[in-house]
Amino acid sequence: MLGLPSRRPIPPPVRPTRPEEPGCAVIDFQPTEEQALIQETVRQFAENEIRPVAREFDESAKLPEAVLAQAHELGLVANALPEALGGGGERSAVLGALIAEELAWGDLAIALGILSPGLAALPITEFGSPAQQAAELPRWLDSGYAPGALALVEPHFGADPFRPKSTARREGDEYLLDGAKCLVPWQEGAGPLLVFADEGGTGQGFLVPPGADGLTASRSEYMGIRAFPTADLQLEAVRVPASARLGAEAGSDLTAIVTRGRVAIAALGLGVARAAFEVARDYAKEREAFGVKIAQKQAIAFKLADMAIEIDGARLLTWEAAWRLDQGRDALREATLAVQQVRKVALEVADGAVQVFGGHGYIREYLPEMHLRNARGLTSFECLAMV
Amino acid sequence: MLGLPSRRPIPPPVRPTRPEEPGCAVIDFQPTEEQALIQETVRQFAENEIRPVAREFDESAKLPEAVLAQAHELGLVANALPEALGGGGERSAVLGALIAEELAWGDLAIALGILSPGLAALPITEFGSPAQQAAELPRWLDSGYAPGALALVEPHFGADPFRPKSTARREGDEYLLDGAKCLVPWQEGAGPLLVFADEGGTGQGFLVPPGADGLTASRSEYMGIRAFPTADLQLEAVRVPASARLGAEAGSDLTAIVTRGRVAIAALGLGVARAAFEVARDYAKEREAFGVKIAQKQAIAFKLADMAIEIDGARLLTWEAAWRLDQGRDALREATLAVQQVRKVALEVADGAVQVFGGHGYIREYLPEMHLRNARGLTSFECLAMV
Amino acid sequence: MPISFDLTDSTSLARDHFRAMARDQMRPISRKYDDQEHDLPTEWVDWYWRNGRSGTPKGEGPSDGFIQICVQTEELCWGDAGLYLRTPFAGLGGSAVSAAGNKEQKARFLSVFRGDGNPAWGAMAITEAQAGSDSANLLTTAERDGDAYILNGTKIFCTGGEGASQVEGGFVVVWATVDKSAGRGGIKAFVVPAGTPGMTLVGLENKLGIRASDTATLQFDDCRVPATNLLGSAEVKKQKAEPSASSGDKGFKGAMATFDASRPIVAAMAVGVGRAALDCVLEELAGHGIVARYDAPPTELTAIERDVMEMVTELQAARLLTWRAAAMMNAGKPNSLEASMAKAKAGLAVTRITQKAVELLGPAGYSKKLLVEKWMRDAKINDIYEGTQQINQLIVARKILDYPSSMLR
Amino acid sequence: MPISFDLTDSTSLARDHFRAMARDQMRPISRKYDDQEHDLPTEWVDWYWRNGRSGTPKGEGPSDGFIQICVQTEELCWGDAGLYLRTPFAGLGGSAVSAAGNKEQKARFLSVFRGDGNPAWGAMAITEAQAGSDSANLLTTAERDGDAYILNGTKIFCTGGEGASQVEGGFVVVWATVDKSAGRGGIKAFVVPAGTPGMTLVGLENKLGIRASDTATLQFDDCRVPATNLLGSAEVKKQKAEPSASSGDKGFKGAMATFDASRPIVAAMAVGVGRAALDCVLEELAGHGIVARYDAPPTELTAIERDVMEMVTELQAARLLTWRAAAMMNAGKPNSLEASMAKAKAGLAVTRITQKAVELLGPAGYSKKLLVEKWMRDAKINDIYEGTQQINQLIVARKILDYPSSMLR
Repeated sequence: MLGLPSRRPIPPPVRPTRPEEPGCAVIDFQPTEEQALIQETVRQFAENEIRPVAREFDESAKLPEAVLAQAHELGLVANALPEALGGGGERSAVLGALIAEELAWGDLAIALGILSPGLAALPITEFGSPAQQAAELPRWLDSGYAPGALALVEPHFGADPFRPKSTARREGDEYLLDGAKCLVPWQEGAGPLLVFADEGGTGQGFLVPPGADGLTASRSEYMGIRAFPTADLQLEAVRVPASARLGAEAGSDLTAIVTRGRVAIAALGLGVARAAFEVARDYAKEREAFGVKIAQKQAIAFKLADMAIEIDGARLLTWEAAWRLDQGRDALREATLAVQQVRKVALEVADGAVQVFGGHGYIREYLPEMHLRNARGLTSFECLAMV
Repeated sequence: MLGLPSRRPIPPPVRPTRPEEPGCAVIDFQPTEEQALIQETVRQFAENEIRPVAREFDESAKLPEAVLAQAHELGLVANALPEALGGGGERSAVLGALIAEELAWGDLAIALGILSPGLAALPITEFGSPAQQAAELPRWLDSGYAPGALALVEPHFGADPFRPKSTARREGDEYLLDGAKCLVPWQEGAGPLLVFADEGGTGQGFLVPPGADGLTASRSEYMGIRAFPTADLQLEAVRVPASARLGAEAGSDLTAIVTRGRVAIAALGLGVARAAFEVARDYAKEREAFGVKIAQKQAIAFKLADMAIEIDGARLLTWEAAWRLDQGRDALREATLAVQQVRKVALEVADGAVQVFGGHGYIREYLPEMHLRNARGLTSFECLAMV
Repeated sequence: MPISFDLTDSTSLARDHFRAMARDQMRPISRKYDDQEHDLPTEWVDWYWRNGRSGTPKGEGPSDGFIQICVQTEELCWGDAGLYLRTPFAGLGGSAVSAAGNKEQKARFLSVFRGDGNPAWGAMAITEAQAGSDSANLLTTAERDGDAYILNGTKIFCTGGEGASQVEGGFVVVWATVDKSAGRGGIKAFVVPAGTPGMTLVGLENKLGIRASDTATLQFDDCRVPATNLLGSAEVKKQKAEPSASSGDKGFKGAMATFDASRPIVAAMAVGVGRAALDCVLEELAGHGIVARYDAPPTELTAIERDVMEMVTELQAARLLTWRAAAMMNAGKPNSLEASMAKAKAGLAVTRITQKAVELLGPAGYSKKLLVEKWMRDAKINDIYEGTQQINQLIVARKILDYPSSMLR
Repeated sequence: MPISFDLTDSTSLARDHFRAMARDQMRPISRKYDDQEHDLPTEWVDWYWRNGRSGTPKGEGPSDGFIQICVQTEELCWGDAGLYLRTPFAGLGGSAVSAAGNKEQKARFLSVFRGDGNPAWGAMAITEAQAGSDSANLLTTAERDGDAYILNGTKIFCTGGEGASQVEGGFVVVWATVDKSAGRGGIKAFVVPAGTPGMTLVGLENKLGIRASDTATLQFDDCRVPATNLLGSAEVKKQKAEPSASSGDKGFKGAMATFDASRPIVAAMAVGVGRAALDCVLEELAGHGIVARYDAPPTELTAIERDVMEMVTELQAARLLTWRAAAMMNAGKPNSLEASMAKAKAGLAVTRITQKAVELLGPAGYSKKLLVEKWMRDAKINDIYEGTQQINQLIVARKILDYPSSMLR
């Protein structure tokens, strides 16, 4: 088990001491030693455990349970949950971004599977009432992997994460939920789904049991990210108690959740882009044409250079957004710009990797076609709050 | 004088016999023999007369009168004016596009000077009442060059050619014009300006004498297209007789004028792009670095290939829009797409030419920097109705 | 002829004909044969062989020639590019026979495609594992042995290779060297009929897209074909000649001439796939009241409108470049430059258009409920085969710079 | 140190200080010295020499080192990149002396810039007409003659070359070969003080932008400098070593190390120009109530909003890559890769940003009434000097591929 003795071995990230005062820290772009250790651990996990099975589970369109269980042992999600309940009590968006990139460098779909507990657990940690935290969080602190699910994305054209069309209507001690969702992570053993719906003009989250009356789910297939199972949901007059509202009376802040989701997608996208870049670079150094390695051709070499530059630029934007979250500052702007840039870069890099591979880029014996399919999915998978 | 005996020697373009029936002609992308002859004549004129003075007049920011006079002898504009008044009676947007590209290949600013008579003459030809045609058009059929001016572009942010903010208000037998215009061609000896203003929700043209009371003009300087003098206009309660309305009671169709303007700008832009491409190609074949011609470097060679492809693609889009105009079909969509594409391509090609030249691209001893300044102006110079 | 953009009467009718065929015969089974990779799409193959081969309506007036072929190809690939490539026809192998074969060879190999027998396929086998686009550097050998040649080597990425090698009546045009020391001059094309002993179907690729199409690896072990199956001259020219469509040599140059003819068609295929995706986006947007305004005030134009305008522009530029290359073939002019321009532009344009279409349609675009995600996967092949984007840029660059391949690689 | 994006207290204060300087001292004369090309901008030169060289406020806490230099540079180039380059300071020549000179040389050549005399300039002369970025292939020679070197050759594109060669106290660092047969190993740097006989100002370029800056052609005819003006070792290493910042050789490698230090600064210059244009656009848009909405519904986002978001993103990516390269210098880490990444990204990003800014502002943006058109012209130099876009791509490519220059040219 990766040389790590137990779960939650991860040391707490260093928090800046004066988070709201500019000028307190020297600009630096290096993870701390502790972060670098975790990053390296996750990278090795991605290389040794995720990569060997990534293609197989893309073809079979399911998650590798053994890998999820191993990942759970690393405590990647649990470390961010409250200490009082047995979690690590240390939530850092920067560290989350580092972890997400490494996992997605292994494989995007499996990374989503590994991090999916955070989809519900992290919003509950941030906004849940004490009762909700006590009731729901322990499942993710148990000895085994437990999935989590967030129903945020809606299937209609022009869907807007800030303004869900699904509705929540208060009726006495209950809420009635109506609407449709898609791309809802859907695995056996999931606890309540965290469903976002419009309640009088703002989006609020509701904890809905997967078996609730009026809730129907159907598996949906996508071009990429195939190993990560998701469902389309229909909600027709689904009743939940008023206490199921995330944050109970206080409610929750959808903008904060979307912001974190964008940082998470950005970080995951960096992993896809870096993986595609590396595979293209290595192939270009091996493959010969016209008597030289194709990497010696300017058209290929410059393309690789551009990939490297754009990936690094996008990573710094992502880290900046994550750092702002850790500082407690508003980060919607930075997160939005970062995720837009990463989506663009990841798609271009993956597409470029296919080009570098030429005919081999088009066949499923090699990785670039999978990177391309996965990279394109970063746009559809809006808002997965995983950091 | 170019071997052409007199003005208006240009044979009439071949008009399709069944303009409104699809299926009557075979798709072809070759000018007719007559068109090709004119095209070649204009190209030689551009090479021999325009190019040698282009840099000098860019620096001095005025038009070369001798060249304008020579161009007038070619009858490029007069050919499109009504036969009854002594014109050629043959207006063809395709031929206009061919001519505009060649002239702008010589130099964009001088091309605008040469074609500027068309700015007023062509709308009057198309929409002018018999009285307006008889009164105004002869000036452009005279033995000497006479400028023309169109006041269409407005200086405010987000200006919309279809919805002028300048206004025309009927008062008895007169119109009162108010507003501001910019990029109005401004040469000595211009006849009435054709000023577009909003009259009860539609844009209408008005023939305004340059010396009208309430009209003030100030010369404005731009980054490029410097040899072509333009003015900012202020109109404050400028009074013109009701008969000065273009098309008199019938009025005119601003959409048609803007559409033709977009085709003209597209064609001019192609000339700029082609000139920049050729100068970059030739330099790349001459200049050595690291022991080979820089054109032998894939990074340069592929850039040149992309330029050539994009220019040809944009030219076909432009010709399609022009051809639709000649067929009497609606062409706003095609003209808009063509001009947008040409603007993008011309800027990229000119910028690429600067890159190919490296340090030499940045100095005014070489042409690319002028192409770059001129290409950027294609966006500002909206709607010059010259085809 | 003057500049004109109207299809002829005949081509307009043909367009409608093939559009209906694409809509009614191909689209309904698109998803099925994307899922069932490697299965023969019998509905389409049988229908096309019985009904699709004839009956193209003829209109009044002149013919558009190669433009009509481009238009038909666009329509069928608007239907389904994978099924199009699996259509029982002579394919690139047929183009090679047409371009480089003699009269007897044309009759012998192509008549089956006009006959009443069972469906048949033709294919071309050039690419080898060690030489992607470096087609002068082939390892497959053809050794003269009496009145026959003996082929040895392995070909990959052979589009249509399963049908052409396995089903009676079909054939594979195999490029091999008769004299490695002669470089390009030693490369010749041989027609290997389906079922010839020594030709083995080694495998089929699992692909990103065009999954209904069979991309084969073919192995040749002492595969013996009559010398009369050699296309073009047997003579080996030692000088390193540049490939040219106008040359009389039908060996390597013949292959290149085949590309000059086939690249506009491949570009038309790309345009078809791109248009499928664009049509889907336009329809969806129209359903929500969104139509690109070409007279929109600059500050009000939406990002989606601009995306759509760019997609429309790129597609039309690709189409017009394709038609220009075809029109030059009609006029009998050399069109290597224009064909490669069209191919390079179309491959890139539709890659972008289809990728954008998936994005614009949100989760639905990414899902298998629509075909847009399939078109994105299908489209990408156009940036790769028949010369990658980069190879076509290289060809264009050489032409515009007037450089031989020795000066620019 | 942890990942952090906050400026130190000192750097924040410095930023405000230089921003005010840029706004108050540079902006008012921007247009004047763009129009009056080749005139010395005396207002700025004198003001800077008297007031600008000292008095940068110091804050509490740690120093940002090179990041502060990048921030200051960004602010001044936000003011005016041409005037910035005309500022009386030691410039690239000074960087070369700092990087490759010994203690005595530093004292001898750099003290004037801290003194109370008249304004002085330093410059670097590398480029020659026949060799743009091919800096290993110089023709300028330095011949040893007793305790002196005799320089012969012509240098072009020497930024700041007029002031450095003509005004007392200044100097030009000239790159010349002492042994052509030794390739890069034979290239050495020599400090030529202003007014040295044999150094002639042949001409000044008329440029697209940064017109306040003097780009000189300098000719060296038997120009004699003491051997003690050679920077670094006189020893000629024959092997073709790769340039590296970490190497002890201060000849050609020293020049390259200078670039590693100067490229982040040049990138910061670019960011300053780009931000000037972006600020202008944002201000104009805000005046019309247009502010980019980061939570806009996807179908309502306007094309302008997306343009602005892209500009903001590209500029910030360029800035962060620049700061990263600077932070690595602070940490004493080799940063050739990161410096070239920053330079390549910043040059391209601000070229696009400023070009887009002109477009978004319509005729006003294109006119000389605003400075945006000037910034577009100024910005383009960043894609060209200190290594073009292409040269920096080449350096990045070699690093990521781990190729020596012999394998990738």
